[in-house]
Amino acid sequence: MTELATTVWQGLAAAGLGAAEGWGVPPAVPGPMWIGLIPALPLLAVVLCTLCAIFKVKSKLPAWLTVGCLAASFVVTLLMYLNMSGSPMLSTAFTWIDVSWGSERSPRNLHANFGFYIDSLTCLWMLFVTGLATLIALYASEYMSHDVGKGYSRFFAAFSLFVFSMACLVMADNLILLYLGWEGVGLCSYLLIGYFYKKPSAVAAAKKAFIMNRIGDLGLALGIFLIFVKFGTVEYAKLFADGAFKEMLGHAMTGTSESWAKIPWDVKLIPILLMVGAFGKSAQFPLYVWLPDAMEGPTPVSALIHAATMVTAGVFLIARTYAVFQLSPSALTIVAIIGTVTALLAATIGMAQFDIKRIMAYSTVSQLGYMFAGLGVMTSVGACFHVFTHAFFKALLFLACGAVMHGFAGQLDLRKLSGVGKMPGWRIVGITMLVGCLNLAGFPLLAGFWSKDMILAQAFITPGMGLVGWVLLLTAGLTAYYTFRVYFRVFVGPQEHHPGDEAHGHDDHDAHGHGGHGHDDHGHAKADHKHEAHDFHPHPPGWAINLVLVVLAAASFAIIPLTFMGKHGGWVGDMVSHSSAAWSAPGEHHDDHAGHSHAAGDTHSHAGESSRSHDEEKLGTFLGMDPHAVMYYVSGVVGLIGIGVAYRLHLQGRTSAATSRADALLPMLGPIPKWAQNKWYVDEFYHFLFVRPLWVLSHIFHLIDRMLVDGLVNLAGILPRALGATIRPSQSGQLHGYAVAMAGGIGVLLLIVLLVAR
Amino acid sequence: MLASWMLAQSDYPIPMTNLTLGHYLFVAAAMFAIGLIGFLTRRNLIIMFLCTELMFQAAGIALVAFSRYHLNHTGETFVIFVLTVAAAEAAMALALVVLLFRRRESLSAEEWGQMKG
Amino acid sequence: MILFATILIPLAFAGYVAARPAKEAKSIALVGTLAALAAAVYALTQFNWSESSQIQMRETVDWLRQLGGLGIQRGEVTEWQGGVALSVGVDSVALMLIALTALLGPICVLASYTAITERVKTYYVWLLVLQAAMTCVFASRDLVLFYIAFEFTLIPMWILINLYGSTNRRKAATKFFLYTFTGSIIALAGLVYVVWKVRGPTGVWTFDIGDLQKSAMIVLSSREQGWVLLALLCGFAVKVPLFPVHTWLPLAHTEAPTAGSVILAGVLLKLGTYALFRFAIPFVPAAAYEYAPAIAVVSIVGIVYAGLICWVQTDVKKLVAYSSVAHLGFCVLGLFAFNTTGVSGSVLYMINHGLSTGALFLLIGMMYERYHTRSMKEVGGLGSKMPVWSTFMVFFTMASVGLPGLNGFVSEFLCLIGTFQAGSWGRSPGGTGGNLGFWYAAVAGTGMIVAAMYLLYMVGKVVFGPLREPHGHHGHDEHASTLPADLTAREIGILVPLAALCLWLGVYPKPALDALKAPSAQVAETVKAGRQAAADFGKPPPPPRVLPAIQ
Amino acid sequence: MIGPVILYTLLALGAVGVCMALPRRGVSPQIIGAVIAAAAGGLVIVALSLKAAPAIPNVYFYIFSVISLGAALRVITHPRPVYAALYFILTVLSTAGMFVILGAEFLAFALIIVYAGAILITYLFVIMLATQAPTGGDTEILPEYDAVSREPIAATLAGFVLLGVLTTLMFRGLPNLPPPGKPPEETLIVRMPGKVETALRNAGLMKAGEKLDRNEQTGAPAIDLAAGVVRIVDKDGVPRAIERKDWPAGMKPANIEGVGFSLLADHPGAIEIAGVILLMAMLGAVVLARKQVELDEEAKARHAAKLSAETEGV
Repeated sequence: MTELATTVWQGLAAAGLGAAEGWGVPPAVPGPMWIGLIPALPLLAVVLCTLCAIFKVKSKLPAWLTVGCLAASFVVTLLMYLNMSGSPMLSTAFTWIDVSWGSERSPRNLHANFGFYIDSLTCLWMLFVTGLATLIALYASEYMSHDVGKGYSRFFAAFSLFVFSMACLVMADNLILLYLGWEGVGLCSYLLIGYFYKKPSAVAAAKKAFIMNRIGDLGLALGIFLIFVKFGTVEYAKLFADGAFKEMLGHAMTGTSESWAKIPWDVKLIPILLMVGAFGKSAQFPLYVWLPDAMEGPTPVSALIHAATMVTAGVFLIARTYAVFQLSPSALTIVAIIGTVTALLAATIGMAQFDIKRIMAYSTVSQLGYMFAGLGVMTSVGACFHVFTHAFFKALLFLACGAVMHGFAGQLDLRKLSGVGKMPGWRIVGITMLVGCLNLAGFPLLAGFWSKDMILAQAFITPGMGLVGWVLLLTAGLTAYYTFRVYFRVFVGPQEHHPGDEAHGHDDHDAHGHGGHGHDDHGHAKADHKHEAHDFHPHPPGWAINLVLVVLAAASFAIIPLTFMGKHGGWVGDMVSHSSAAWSAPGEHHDDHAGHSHAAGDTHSHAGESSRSHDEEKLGTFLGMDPHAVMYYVSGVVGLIGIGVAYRLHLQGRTSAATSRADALLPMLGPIPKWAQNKWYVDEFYHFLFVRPLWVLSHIFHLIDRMLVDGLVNLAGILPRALGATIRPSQSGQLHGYAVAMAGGIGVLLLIVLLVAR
Repeated sequence: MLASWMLAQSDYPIPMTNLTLGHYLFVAAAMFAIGLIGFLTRRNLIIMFLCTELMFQAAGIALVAFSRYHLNHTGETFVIFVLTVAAAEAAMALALVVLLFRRRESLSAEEWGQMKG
Repeated sequence: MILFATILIPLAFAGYVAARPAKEAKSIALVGTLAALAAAVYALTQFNWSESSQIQMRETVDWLRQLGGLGIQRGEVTEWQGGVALSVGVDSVALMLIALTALLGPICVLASYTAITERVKTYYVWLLVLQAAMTCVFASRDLVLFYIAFEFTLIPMWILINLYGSTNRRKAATKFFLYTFTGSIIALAGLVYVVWKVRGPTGVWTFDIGDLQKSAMIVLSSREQGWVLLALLCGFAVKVPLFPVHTWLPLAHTEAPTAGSVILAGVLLKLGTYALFRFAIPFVPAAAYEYAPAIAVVSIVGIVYAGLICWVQTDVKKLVAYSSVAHLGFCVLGLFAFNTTGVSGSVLYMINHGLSTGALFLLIGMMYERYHTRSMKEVGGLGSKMPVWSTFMVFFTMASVGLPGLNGFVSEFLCLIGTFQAGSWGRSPGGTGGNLGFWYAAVAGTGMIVAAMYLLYMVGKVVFGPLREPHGHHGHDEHASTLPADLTAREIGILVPLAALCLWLGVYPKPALDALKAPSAQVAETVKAGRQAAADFGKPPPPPRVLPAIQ
Repeated sequence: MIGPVILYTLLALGAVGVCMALPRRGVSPQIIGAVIAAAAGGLVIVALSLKAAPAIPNVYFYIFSVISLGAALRVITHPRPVYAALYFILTVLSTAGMFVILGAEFLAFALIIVYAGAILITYLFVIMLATQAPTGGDTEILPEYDAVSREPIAATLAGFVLLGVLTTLMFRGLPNLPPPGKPPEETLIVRMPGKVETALRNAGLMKAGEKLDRNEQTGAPAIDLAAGVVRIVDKDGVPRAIERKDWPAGMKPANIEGVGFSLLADHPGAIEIAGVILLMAMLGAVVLARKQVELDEEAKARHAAKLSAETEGV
C-alpha cells in the first residue's frame, strides 16, 4: 500500500503538483447575513409542520408549507450563487460553542460558530440539495396523501428538518457544526426510515442506519478532535490559513520519504479517521449495509436522503477537507480501493435482486463507490460532477419507482410487474424512467455518461490505479445491465401486474403493521385483504408526481450543457476548482478534449504544463492510448453492451412478468446468483461477527454485574447476616438458657479473677 | 419474748470477728447457690420465683452480716430495699404468672420462648 | 440571605405540609418548591457572572465555633478563627446545580400528583426536606455542614424508596442506604484527615472549604494524597457511581417512585461528581493527576460496560438507570482531564444529564402510571396510542444519545475533546497536555455508539413497532388510574420546560459555557499548582510562594 | 481458716447431694441426697469453727443456719410448689433468727411480717390459683414440669462452681477487711434529744421543769459525747451535768432507731424510689390482673381434647 502510494505521489510530485503554494484558498471575506435564511427557512417549515401536528391539521397544508419554504430556500441559494465572488464568504449567526483557556501570551480556544462558509462547493451542493428537496417535497405531497391527518405533518417536519441539517452540514464554517448537520441528517434519516414505525422491519432498518452511521461518526469526531488538537482550530477558514497546516502540506507535496517523515503520525491519521466518517455516511464498503435496508422508508425519503443528498455527504466531507487528505500517503489510495470494491460489490448484489427499489439502492451504493474512487484517483472534480448528475437521475429513478410502488399498492417485485410503461396514465413514468436508466447506464452523451467517464479516465491516468480503472469499467457494464434489467422487465414487455400487499392504500400501515414489500406473499390472500388480484386497479400518478418526474428528466438533460461550460469539468469543475476541494490530477492538465483549461487556476496550469512533457510516461494509459481520448468510446461501448445483454436476457421473447430468458442461465452459474441475491451474506457475516458476539458479551456483562460485581457487594452484606444466623439459635427464648449463661458467665468471670488476680 | 431470751444467752452485742463474718457469708453463699441451682433446674415458674426469693434472702444475710461487722446500719437499710424489690417483684411476677397460666394452662417456663431473636 | 432562603424555604414548607391536612399537601408542596425556584432564580440574577469562579453570596452564621475554633474577644463581639460554622456561598458551578435542584423540585411534586395516593403528607414532607438538603450540599462552604447535608440526603431518599417504591423497594432502599453510607464514612475519614493535617501549629481547626483547599495540597505529601484520594473516591465514586461500585443504582432507580428516580438521577448522583470537583481535585491535585489514568479507565469501562448491559435490559427503567452509569462515566472522564474544555464539559454534563435523564424517568413514570409495567416485553409500540408521549420520548432519548443541537452533545463532545486534549500533545496548539489522550477518547467514544444502540433499542421497543399492551389492559383496566391515554396538560407542562432547556443548552450553550470557563480554568490551575507543590514537598520553603487563590 | 482441699471436697460432696436431691422421673434418691447435702453443709460450717476457738459464734447460729439451708434445699427439691413455698417460710423464719443474732431485730421481724406473712401468702394464693385441681377422684398427678428438673447436673455444677469460687474469694478477702467498727449507737443520741430527755426523766435523773441545755447559736442539744456529759438546765437556767456513768440503759438507741435514721436521714432518695417502685408494682399488678386473656390456639386445642376425652369417658 505504502509503496503504491509512494509511486503515486512521486508521480504527482514529478508532474509538478508538489507545489504547496499552488494550493490555497483565498482568504475568506464576510458574507451577507441573509445567507442564514437558507437553513432558517427549512427550520421555519419544521416549526410550522410541528404546529400543524399539534393542531391536528387534516389537510395537505404541511406539504404546501414545506414546499413553499424549501422553494424560498432554493431561491435564496440561487441568490447566494449569483452573489458569489472568488473568495469564500463567512457569515456568522451566533457563537455556538466557545471555550477558551491558555495564557494571555498564547490564548487558546475551542470556538465553533453557528456560522457559514460559502464557497462554490457549498453553492454547488446547496443548489441541488434545496432544488431537489423542493421537487421531492412536491412529489411527496401527493405520494404521502394517504397519511394526511395521520403522519403527514410528522413526515414533512422531519423532511424539512433534514434539509435544515443538510444545509448545516454543507454550509458549516467549522467541523463541529458540520458534525451537527452530519448527525442531524442521521437523525432525520432515522426518523424517516422509521416513518412506518409499526413495521418492525422499518424500525430495525432505521436503527441499523443510525448505529452504522454512528460508527462512522465516531471516526469523524476523532478526526475533528485530532484536527483541533494538531492545528488548534476547527474552523475551515482558520485551518486552511494555518501556517503549520500549510507547512505539512508542503511536506506532503514534496513527496519524498524524508518529507513524509516530517509529518507526524497523528496528522497522517486525520484523513483516515475522517474517511471512516465518510464511509459511514456514504455507505461505503464495510459500512454500506444500512443503505439497502433504508429503503423501508417512504420513497421520497429514499430519493432525497438515500440517493441524492445525504449519502453524498461523505463525498462532500472529503471534497471539503481535500487538502487534509493530502496529508497521508495512503488515505486517498484507501479511498480509491474502498470505493472500487464497493462499486463492484454493490453492482453484483444489485444484479441479483428482484425488489426494484432495492436494486436502485444498490446502484446508489455502487455509484457512491464510483464517486469515492474518483476522489481516490485525485479527481475531485469528477467525483463532484458525478455527485451532481447522480443526484438528478437517481432521484428521478427512485421517484419513478416510487410512482410504480404508489400505483401498484406497494408492489416492487420485478417478477410481478411488466409493461407498466404502456399502461394508460403511466406513459410519463415510463419515459422518465427510461431517461433515468440511460443516465445511470452511462448512455453516450447523457449527463451520467460524462461524469462517469471523467472518473474512469482519471483512474487509468493516475499511476498505479489501473486495476481500479478496469474494475470500474467492468462495473459500468454491470450497472448498465441491471439498470436495464429493471427497465425491460417492468416498463416494457407484456402488460401484467399484481398488486402488492398494501392494496387498501399505499403504505397503509394502520391496516397491517407487518410485512415487507410484496415479493413473497402474492397469491395467498391475507385475512385482512380478501379481494382478488383482478379487483385491483392501479391508479396512475397524479399531476404532482408527473410534474416532478418531468422536471427532473428535463433537468438531467439540462445539465448536459453545463458539462461544456467553462473550463475542464464544465460548470461543476469550475465550481469545485474554486473551492477548498480544488485539486487537479496530473492527467487533467494535458487534456484539452473539450477545450477546457486546468482545474486549479492559472498558477497551477503553468506548473502543470511546464512539467507535462517530460513526465508523461509516468502517467498511466489505457492500453497505450490516452485515456481521456478513448474513454468516451470505451465506456459508451461497455454501457451499450450491458444494455444489449439486458435486452437479450430480459426483454426479448419474454411472455410473462415472472419468467425471462435469464432464468435459463442461472443454473449454469451455480450458487453464485443465490449468494448475490443474499447480498453475499454480508449482513449475516456482520451479525455473526459483531452483533452476536456483542450481544453475548452484553449478556455476560449483565451476568457479571449481577453475580460478581453485585455479588461481592451482597456477600459483604451476607457475611454479618450469616454470622448472626449462626449465633441466633443460642437466643432460644428459654429463660433457663439465659440464666445458665448468666450463672456460667459470672462463674467464669470470678474464676478469671480467682486465677489471675492472685 | 423469744428474742429477749435469745439475747440473754449471749453477751449481746456479740463481738464480731472476721472469722465469724465468714460463717455468715458462707451460709449466704450456700443459700445463694442453692437458689441459683433451683432457678436453673426447676421448670415451674412459681418455684423459679421462689428461688429468686431465696437468692434475695442470701443477699440479705450477707448484707446484715456486714452491717453488723461494720457496726453501722447501711446494710440493714439495703435489706429493706431488697425487701421492697422482692415485694414489687412478687406482685408483678405473680400477676404475670397468673396471666401466662390463663393463656397456656401451664406453669412451665419452657412454654414461653418468644424472646428468641 | 438568598442562599439560606433557598435552603430554608423548602424546609419551612415541609413543616407547613406536616401541619396541614393531607389533601392540601401537594398544593402546599408545589407552592413551596415554586418559592424555592423563585429564590434560586433570584440568586441567578444576583450572581456576578463575570467573576464566576469567585465564591459569592457568602453568608456565615456562627454555629459550633467552639469546635476547633479560636475565639478572640474584641469588645462585645467574639471573632472566631476556624471552627464549624453555618457558612454558605456559591460559585457558578454550585449555583447552576442549585438552580437545577430548584427546577426539579416543582417538577417532582407535579409528577407525583396522581402517582402518590397514600401517606401523602409524609411523602411531600420528605421530598421538600430532601430538596433543602441537596441545596445545602451545593451551597455549603463549611466542610461539616457539607458532610451533614451530604449524608442527610440519604434519609429522605431512603424513606421515599422504602415507602413509595415498587415491589422490591425495601431491599433497594436498604442497599442504597448502606452502600452509599459505607462509602461516605470512608470519605469522611479522608476529609477528617485533611482537616487534621491542615489544622497546623496554631491548633485552630478550620472547616472552611476555601481555607482547606488553599492549604491541603501543601501539607499533604504525595503518598498521603494518594490515600486521601482513595478515601474520597470510596465515598464519592459510590455516589457517582463509577464502574465497580455502581450496583446500588439500578436497583434503587428501578424501585424508587418516579420523583425519587428523577431526583436520584438529576441531583443525587451529581453530589458525587460535585464532591469530586470540589474536594477530591483541590485537596489532592497531585494524586488526582497521578491517578487520573486509572480513574479514566474505570470511567471508560463503566461507559462501555454499563452501555452494553443496558442493551440487554427488558425493564425500561433499569435501562435508563444503567445508562446513568455510562453517562456519569463521561462526566468523570471529562473532569479528570483537568483542562478547561473537559471540566466545563463535565460540569455541563451534570446539568444536562439531570435534565435529559430526569425527563426520561418522568416519561417512564407516566407510562408506568398507565400500564403498571415497565417491561418492554409487555408494553410497546406506544407511538400510535400516545403520540405526544412518544414525541417527548424520542426527543429526550436523542438528547441522551448526544445528538448535536440538543444539550447532551455539547457536554459529551467537550468531555471527549477534553480527554483527547489531555494527551501527550502539550505543545500542539489545541492540546493541553495531561496523561489521558487519544486512546482514552477513542474507546470512550465507542460509548456514543453503544448509547445509540441501547437507547434506540429502547425507543424501538417502547415507541415504535406494533402496539403491545399488557394483557387485560383494554384502554384502561378498572383498577387503573383515570388518566387519559395520552399525556395530560399537567404532564406536558412538566416536560416542556425540560425540553426547552435541553434545546436551549444544545443550541446556545454559550452563557453556560462562559459561566463555567473560570471555575474550569481554575481546576486546571489548581492541578498545575498542586503538582508543583507535590514536587516541592519537604523542601525547605525558600521564599513564601503565593499559591493561586483556590475557592 | 479451712483447708482448700477439705472445702472443695465438701463442696463436691454437697454438689452430689443436691444433685441427687433434685426431683426426677422414676425412683429418685432424694432423701439420701438431702442427707448428704446437709451433712456436707454442716461439715463446712463446723470445719470453719474448728480453727479459732475464741471466735466461735453463738450456738443458735448453727441451729438457724442448718435449718435455713436445709429448708432452702427442700424449696428447690420438693416437687410440689405448695410445699416448696412452705419450706421457704421456714427458711425465712430461720433467717430471721440469724438476723436477731446479728442484732437486727427490726429486720428480723420485718422479714417475718413482710416475707413470711405477705409475700409468701401471695405465692400460696397464686399456687392455689394456678394449679389444676385434680379432677374427679384421681390422685393428684404432678405436671411434668414439676416432677422433673431440668439439667440437674449442669446446673448443680454451675451453682457449686460459683459457690466454690465465691467461698475461695471470700476467705481470701476476709483477712484484708478493715477491723470491726466501733459501736455507732452513742453518736445517734446527739440527734435524738427527745429520747435522751425521756430516758432521763424515766430514770428520774431529770426533774419536772428541767430541760436539755442547748447551744444558743445553733440550738444544738448539749450532749457532749467526748466529755461523756449531758447538760441540763433547770427552769432558772442553772446548768447541771449528768455523767456517762449515770446514763440510764434506755438512753441507748435501739436497733430500729438506727435503721430509721439510716433510712430516712441517709437514704431519703432511695426510699422515695422504693416507694415509686412499689406503687408501680401495684399498678402493674392491677393492670395485668385485669387483662382478659384468651387461650392460645394450642391451649385451646389441648382444652378441647381434654373436654372431648372427658365427654367420651362419660
